[in-house]
Amino acid sequence: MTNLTKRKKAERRFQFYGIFAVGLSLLFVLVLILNIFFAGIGGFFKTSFIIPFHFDQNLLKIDENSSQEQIRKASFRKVTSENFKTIFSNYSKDEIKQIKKLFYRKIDKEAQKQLLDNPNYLNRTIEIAFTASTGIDQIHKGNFNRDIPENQRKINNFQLEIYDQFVSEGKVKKVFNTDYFLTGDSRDPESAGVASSVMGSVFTILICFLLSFPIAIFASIYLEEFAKPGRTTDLIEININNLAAVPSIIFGLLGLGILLNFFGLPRSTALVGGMVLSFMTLPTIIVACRSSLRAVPPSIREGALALGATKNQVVFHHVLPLAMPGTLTGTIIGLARAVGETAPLLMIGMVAFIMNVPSTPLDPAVGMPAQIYLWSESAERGFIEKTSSAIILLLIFLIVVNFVSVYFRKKYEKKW
Amino acid sequence: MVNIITTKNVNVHYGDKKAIDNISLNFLKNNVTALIGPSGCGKSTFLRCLNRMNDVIEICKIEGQICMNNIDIYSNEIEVEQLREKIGMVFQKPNPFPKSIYDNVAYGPRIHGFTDNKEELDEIVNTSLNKAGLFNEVKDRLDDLGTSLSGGQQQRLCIARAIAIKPEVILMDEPCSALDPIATSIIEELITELKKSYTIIIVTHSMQQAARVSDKTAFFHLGNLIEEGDTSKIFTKPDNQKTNDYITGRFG
Amino acid sequence: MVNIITTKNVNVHYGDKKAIDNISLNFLKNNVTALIGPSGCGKSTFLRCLNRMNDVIEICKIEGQICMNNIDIYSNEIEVEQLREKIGMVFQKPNPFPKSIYDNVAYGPRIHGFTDNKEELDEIVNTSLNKAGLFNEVKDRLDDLGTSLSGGQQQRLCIARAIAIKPEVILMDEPCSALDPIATSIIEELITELKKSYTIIIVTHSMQQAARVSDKTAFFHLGNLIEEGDTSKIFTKPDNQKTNDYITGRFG
Amino acid sequence: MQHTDKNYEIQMNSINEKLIKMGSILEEQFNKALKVLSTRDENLANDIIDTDKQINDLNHDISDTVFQIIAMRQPMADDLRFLFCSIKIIRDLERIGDHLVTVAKKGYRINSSIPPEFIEKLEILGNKASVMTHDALNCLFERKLSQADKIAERDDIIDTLHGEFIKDVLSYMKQNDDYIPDSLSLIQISKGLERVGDRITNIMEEVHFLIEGKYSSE
Amino acid sequence: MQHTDKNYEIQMNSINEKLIKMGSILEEQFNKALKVLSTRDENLANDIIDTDKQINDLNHDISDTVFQIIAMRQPMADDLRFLFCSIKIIRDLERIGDHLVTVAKKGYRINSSIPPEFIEKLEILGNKASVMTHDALNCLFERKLSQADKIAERDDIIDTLHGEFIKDVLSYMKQNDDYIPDSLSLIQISKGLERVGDRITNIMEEVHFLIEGKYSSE
Amino acid sequence: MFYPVLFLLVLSVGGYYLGIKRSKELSKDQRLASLPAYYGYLTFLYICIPTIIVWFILLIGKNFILAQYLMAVLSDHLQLMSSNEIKLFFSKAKNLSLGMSFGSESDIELFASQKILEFERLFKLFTYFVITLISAFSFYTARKKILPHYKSQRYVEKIVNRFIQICSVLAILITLGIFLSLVFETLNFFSYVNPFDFLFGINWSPNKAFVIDSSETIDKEILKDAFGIIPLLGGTLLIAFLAMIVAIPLGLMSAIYLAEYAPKKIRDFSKPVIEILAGIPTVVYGFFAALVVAPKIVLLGKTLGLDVSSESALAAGVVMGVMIIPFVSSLSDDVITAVPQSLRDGSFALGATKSETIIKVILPSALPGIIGSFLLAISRAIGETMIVVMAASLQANLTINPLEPATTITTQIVTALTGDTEFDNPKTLVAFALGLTLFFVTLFLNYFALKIVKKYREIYD
Ligand SMILES: Nc1ncnc2c1ncn2[C@@H]1O[C@H](COP(=O)(O)OP(=O)(O)OP(=O)(O)O)[C@@H](O)[C@H]1O
Ligand SMILES: Nc1ncnc2c1ncn2[C@@H]1O[C@H](COP(=O)(O)OP(=O)(O)OP(=O)(O)O)[C@@H](O)[C@H]1O
Ligand SMILES: [Mg+2]
Ligand SMILES: [Mg+2]
Ligand SMILES: O=P([O-])([O-])[O-]
Repeated sequence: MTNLTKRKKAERRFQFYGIFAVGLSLLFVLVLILNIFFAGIGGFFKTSFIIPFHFDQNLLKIDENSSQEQIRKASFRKVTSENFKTIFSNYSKDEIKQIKKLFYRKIDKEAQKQLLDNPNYLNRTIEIAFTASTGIDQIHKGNFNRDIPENQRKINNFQLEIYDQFVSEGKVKKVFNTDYFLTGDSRDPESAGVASSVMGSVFTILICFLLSFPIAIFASIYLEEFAKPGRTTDLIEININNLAAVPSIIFGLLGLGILLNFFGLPRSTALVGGMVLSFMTLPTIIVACRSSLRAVPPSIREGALALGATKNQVVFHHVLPLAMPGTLTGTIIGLARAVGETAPLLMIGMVAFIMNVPSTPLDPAVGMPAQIYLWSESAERGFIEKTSSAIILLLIFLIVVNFVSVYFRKKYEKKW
Repeated sequence: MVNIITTKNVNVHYGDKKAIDNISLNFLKNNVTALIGPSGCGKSTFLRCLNRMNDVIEICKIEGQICMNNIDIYSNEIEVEQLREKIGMVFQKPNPFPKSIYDNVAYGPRIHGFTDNKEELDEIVNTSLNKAGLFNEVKDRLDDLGTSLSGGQQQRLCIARAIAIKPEVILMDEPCSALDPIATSIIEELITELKKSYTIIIVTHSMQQAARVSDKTAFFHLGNLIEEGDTSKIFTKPDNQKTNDYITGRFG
Repeated sequence: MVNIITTKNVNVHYGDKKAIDNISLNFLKNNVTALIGPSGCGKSTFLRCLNRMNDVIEICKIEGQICMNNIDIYSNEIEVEQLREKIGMVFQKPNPFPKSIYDNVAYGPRIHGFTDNKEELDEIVNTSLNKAGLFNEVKDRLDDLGTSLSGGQQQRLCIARAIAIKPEVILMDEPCSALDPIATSIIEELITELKKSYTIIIVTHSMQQAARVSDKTAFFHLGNLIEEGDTSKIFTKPDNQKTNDYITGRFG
Repeated sequence: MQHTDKNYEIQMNSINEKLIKMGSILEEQFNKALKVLSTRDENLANDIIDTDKQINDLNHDISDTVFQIIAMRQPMADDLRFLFCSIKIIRDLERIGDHLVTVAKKGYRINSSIPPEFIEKLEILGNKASVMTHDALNCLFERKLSQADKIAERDDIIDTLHGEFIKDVLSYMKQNDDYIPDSLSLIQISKGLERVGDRITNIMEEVHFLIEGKYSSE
Repeated sequence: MQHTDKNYEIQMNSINEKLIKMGSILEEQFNKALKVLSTRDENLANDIIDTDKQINDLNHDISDTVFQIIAMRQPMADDLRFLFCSIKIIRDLERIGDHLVTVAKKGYRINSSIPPEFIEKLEILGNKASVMTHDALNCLFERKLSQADKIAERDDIIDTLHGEFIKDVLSYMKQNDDYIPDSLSLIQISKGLERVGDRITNIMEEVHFLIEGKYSSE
Repeated sequence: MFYPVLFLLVLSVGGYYLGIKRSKELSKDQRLASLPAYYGYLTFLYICIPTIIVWFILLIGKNFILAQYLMAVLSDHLQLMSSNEIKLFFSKAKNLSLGMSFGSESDIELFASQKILEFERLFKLFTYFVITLISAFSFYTARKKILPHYKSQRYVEKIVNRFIQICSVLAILITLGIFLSLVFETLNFFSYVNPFDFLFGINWSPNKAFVIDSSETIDKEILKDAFGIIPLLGGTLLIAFLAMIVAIPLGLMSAIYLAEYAPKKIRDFSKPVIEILAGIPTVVYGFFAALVVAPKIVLLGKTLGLDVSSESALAAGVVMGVMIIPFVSSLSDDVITAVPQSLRDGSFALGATKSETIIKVILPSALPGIIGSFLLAISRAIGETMIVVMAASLQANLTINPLEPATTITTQIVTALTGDTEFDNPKTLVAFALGLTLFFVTLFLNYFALKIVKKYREIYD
């Protein structure tokens, strides 16, 4: 009896280890996600100062009849300075300079955009929200401790005073940063957006899917259904297994060595990125497809063969459709991994500073993860938040994809 | 009585392993012939030679002559798909396609291009289901999945599927071994019904089943054909001592 | 004659589905009792209640009283491990552990701490294998994997494994359904041999098998116990019309 | 309930039908045999002898079918009891037929000067045996035991009648030396009819087994 | 070869053994019955009557066992033929026992003044029947057909002997009115022994079936 | 690119329907050797395949033709240039034609870009023309083949089979590509550095090669001591080892718990959630390791009085370990659930407790598979790049102290190739040698892992 008591105790101990392990793993997920979420959620918002802005016709050297083109060519530098001078008329020139630093460096561009959108602002004074500089942004979001000594921070005490004044006047606003989703990269955290990298990722994945999916399916069909055991088949087998094992960075080297240097394909493009990623994804899809094909019981094949179906008919009428759900699940997972892959893209130059949103796969592009990498390497405090926000976007996408694939697997899970 | 399938000196090897040793055995038209014998004696192998299902197995080598209606089925003129249109097969485990009941039955006629006409196809499906004794049970749910049927119904669906391409011969490899006694007895009765229009060759582990359903029985042992003849004779007064010993449960 | 296991008003539900309906059935010591009935009638369910193998299934709810040697096996005092030490089980598909033959048999005695002594363990293993009629076939290769044996030998290994912990009762759920006739007849003979020392309860699909090996037979139908009694009586002159109909092949 | 397997059902039914046929032929034979006793019609006697072949054939036929069914269909429970019963009963029925042949063979040759009361007594005996046979087969087909025990009682009556008849004939023989062969025939006829009673008792035992699964004696 | 299932083998063997036992008891009974004819020993006759019960019991016993085996073991081929044969043969053997009882019952009461040649002739007949029985059972156990056809011939001899014997007794009866009951007994004894011959013929038919799988007549 | 594809598709699909139509007409009189659809497929393939081949040739040849064309048009101007200059000129013209202007182009370059645009237009027209021509011809040929006795099915299937086969051979080509892309540059590298020095050197300071620019001759003596892979290997293994210390116990126990103990609800929730860990891009982990974990570890080390580097191997290792948990747990879970239920039943029926069953029956049965999963996880850790690039040090340091900085092979590959150095510098070329080493190491590990897993699967088959 004591024996049994001891055994029962061991049982409980063992079970506890299990719960502990699962709990810890779940905790990791939670910590990771929460951490990034809290670090990044601010990135979707920006801080703005609301100030009256006068669009002086003369200073801008345009009139009501000027075309958009002319507005675009106009210099807003002067009018901005004038405005600052009027608003902060009781500050010295030097102080105004410092105040100006509270704003985003390209305040004149923002003013220009306002006018482009609303030509009737011309010659009027309008209360306009201008993006605050990243330093103020961080302070306003509470990410930055203003108690540290003045010489260790970019914002000096005078600037803080002005900021506090704005706050007390209710002229500081936290707004949703739609531009974040619409613009490309920028040297300034204030205006950096994910649009170009998202498009880059979309193109990359599209290319990757179009290349890897059909090829993987056909290769799987060949190996599972047609290949006669022999040296070639073994060779193919070994190669596919090896491909699955090759570290992603090696694929990058392949892209660099063969696609760029040998075939002379354009650097930094989604086309090359997609191709490299498709090499990586190929074995994943092949493995998924093959195991789905294998899971189709031979009895189905025999049943069709016995009815006089040819081998091709058996495969395309019965086996492949039955293997499709599993294959798709594998494909989704493979593509999701490809979306998050960075290292190979580093090798083929898809970590570049790209401001323009690419419109074709042949345009220079970065992917989301590469963008994250770039921003994270950036010393600017504001970029940390941008990085985290981009990560949130990427994670949301991946989690959604993950659950879709889980749902898929559940729905089509077949018991024969 | 006409022989519909004749085999002469058939040898089958799996790689180096001989599975069938010089068997000559003929099958009478509109008869049920049962192949019995201990496990691994080559019943399935022999059966699968008859519609060339063994072609799929790489290492399987077949020698000898197998003729259907006096035409060598392994000759070059015969397309294997064409042959299997003439010789249907039903397997041990019911294996309906995971499609609708209708599509299961219609699949054969479709791939063989029996008809383009929806009504004609309906007709074929209905008669086939009817012949397989399944029509009344499923007529209201032809769109349900074939796999949603019970085991016995699935097996009858497989029979209907085989019938739909109007074969002359139906091969059955232990068609009841996955079924319970009730489903088994329904299938057995169906078999005796079907033999009016088809020639049936059935492999079975159960001597009782062979006794119940077949007209002729062939007893295999270690790849050899030990004895064949009228079922009633084989089970009451076999000529060969080995047959007798097997049938009466003297194995060791 | 003593009842070793008694059951009273046993009801089993899987979720909302009733699988066993108020069955009371007793099992005599040193007897072979066969449970027969059509597929899905609850034979396995009932059998697995006897050693609480159904505990694992979450949705399975058991009511009623099941006693072994007059002690309620579902009472709190009984540890399920202890119960299963007394009631061994052999399954439909032979399931040797992928360990050596020796370790397969020694597994039970080891976990229950029967002995620390290598010689005593050897002794237990050898006698168990012997009782299972396997010793002579494997004595020279006790270190081979249990899975390397043939199907019939594997099943006997599983019986030896069950015997090794000296149970009083051995439950068998269709122990021969995965075996060919020859292996089956060896196991059947073993069963009649084993009943000298053990009480055996066997579920079988084959009425013939029940007839051959058992002393008592219980006929289940749709979760109900229709009839139980001496096997020779059940198969020649059952009292209940349903039993008669099932046995004689009147199912419909 | 019918067997799920229709062919099985058909086979089982065919045995039943053949048994019924055997019964009805025997009834005919009884009628004819008793007629022979009174009419001494040689043709009729020959007819009986010819017809007996049918009974023998049916005997073989049923025996074969039972053998086939047991070999091919593994009958159990009531089916098996019925087959087992049949295989035993047909021997009895066939013997009853034989006895009737004896009656016919001996009957038509009996000298007409033999006292008619002997013939009458034989006819009474014969009628009793005939009715018993009929009732026994009814028992079999209807699987009702109610009448079975009465039939055993009736066999006692037949035995007594037979005993008395023998005594009568013996005393007649002693007085009529010339009629010894005829008397012997009378004795053999009576003996035959008495044996029919015994056979029926046998049959009833089998019917008891068929219905109850065990012999009444056990 | 033996059955893989030892219990089955044991059951099958037990039938064989019981048949052998029946045969050896019958042989004894033959000896005793013929002794009764010459010695008119009433005790011996009673002994025969008592022993006959054993035969009846064996009959039932074998019948039961066969029934159980068929129900439980689905015998086939030669096993089934043997069982089928047994079930039919035991009826015949039991009847042979009955006939021997008749011989004994009638035998010890025969008046000693009956001419001894009658007794001698009966003894010859009896011996022939006894040897036939013995040979027939040997045929069964050894499953050899060689002697079977000869046995049928031997039955003819017995029939002829019986026919002659009846004629002799008839003519004796006519001359000796007082001995009519004894003569009748003689006739019945002879008849009984003749019927033994018929039974043996039956048995041989069954043995033929056992060995050949069909009846010789077919 | 898009429109020609669509055009071809329309033509082919049209061919398909025409083929079917034709065969249906024929089938009114007699039974065809194949189903009408196959005559459709036949026509489709007849149109598709030659057209695609020709089109592909055109695409490949396009640049060559363009070059010839420009040469011809601008022969006077180009004659004066060196081949390198011509290359530069062309690429500039090309960029101009794509609308990329750097504001410093000459007239002749503008002229060339005009010519390029002109050529592109012409070439496009030509492409359409060729596609149409070939399609029409192919359709004509295919239609002639549509005869009752012609077994189109066989022919179609043959083509399909061949196509499928080609797809599978691609895997070989990719491997070959990897090998070639690595091996040539590696050989190039070995012309600077002795392979022996590379493989067994214990010093890693590639910057020693930095002083060399292409004009100087290379001093092999300096390089001898600059490219020793041992410290990188050491760092890689150290970090992988740390990762495994985290991942193996957590992953394995999670797998056991989820597969054997967890109620269905918890399992259904936990499994995909833990698998998220594997789905998270490595760059995220890198970010996390560098910005969250590393400072925390430094802080922790400070409070404990330890001197922890801000780029310690520990941070990268632990985070990598977390990332790898699902690799271990998922694979182990798979092999554990692949152990047939019958084995569990067998053990329970003998009175074993659950943990006894797991430890003594299930794990031993699944052991090879589990070890396989470990090996796969290790190879994954060794090949992992982004985490170490972002969180680990660049400084080669042969140590087993996890608190010290360490660098890895992958980090060095990235560093070598993201600089601006030319391809004839050993500092850059070493990336390929490192890549080749990594390739072989992971290959070796995976080969064993797969072999073990495969063998284990055979037990139950
Ligand atoms: N695909 C195969 N490869 C190699 N050997 C095979 C193959 N199929 C069957 N065999 C061998 O051929 C022999 C005959 O096998 P077959 O399946 O025909 O036997 P069977 O009589 O049908 O047995 P069972 O009753 O178990 O189905 C066996 O020894 C078997 O091991
Ligand atoms: N785990 C389970 N969950 C839900 N229902 C179950 C489960 N196991 C069995 N059942 C149901 O309980 C009933 C009895 O099943 P059980 O397995 O006991 O039948 P059985 O007599 O052993 O049948 P078979 O002869 O096919 O093995 C069936 O209707 C079955 O569907
Ligand atoms: Mg088989
Ligand atoms: Mg069950
Ligand atoms: O049939 P028996 O003549 O022996 O009564």
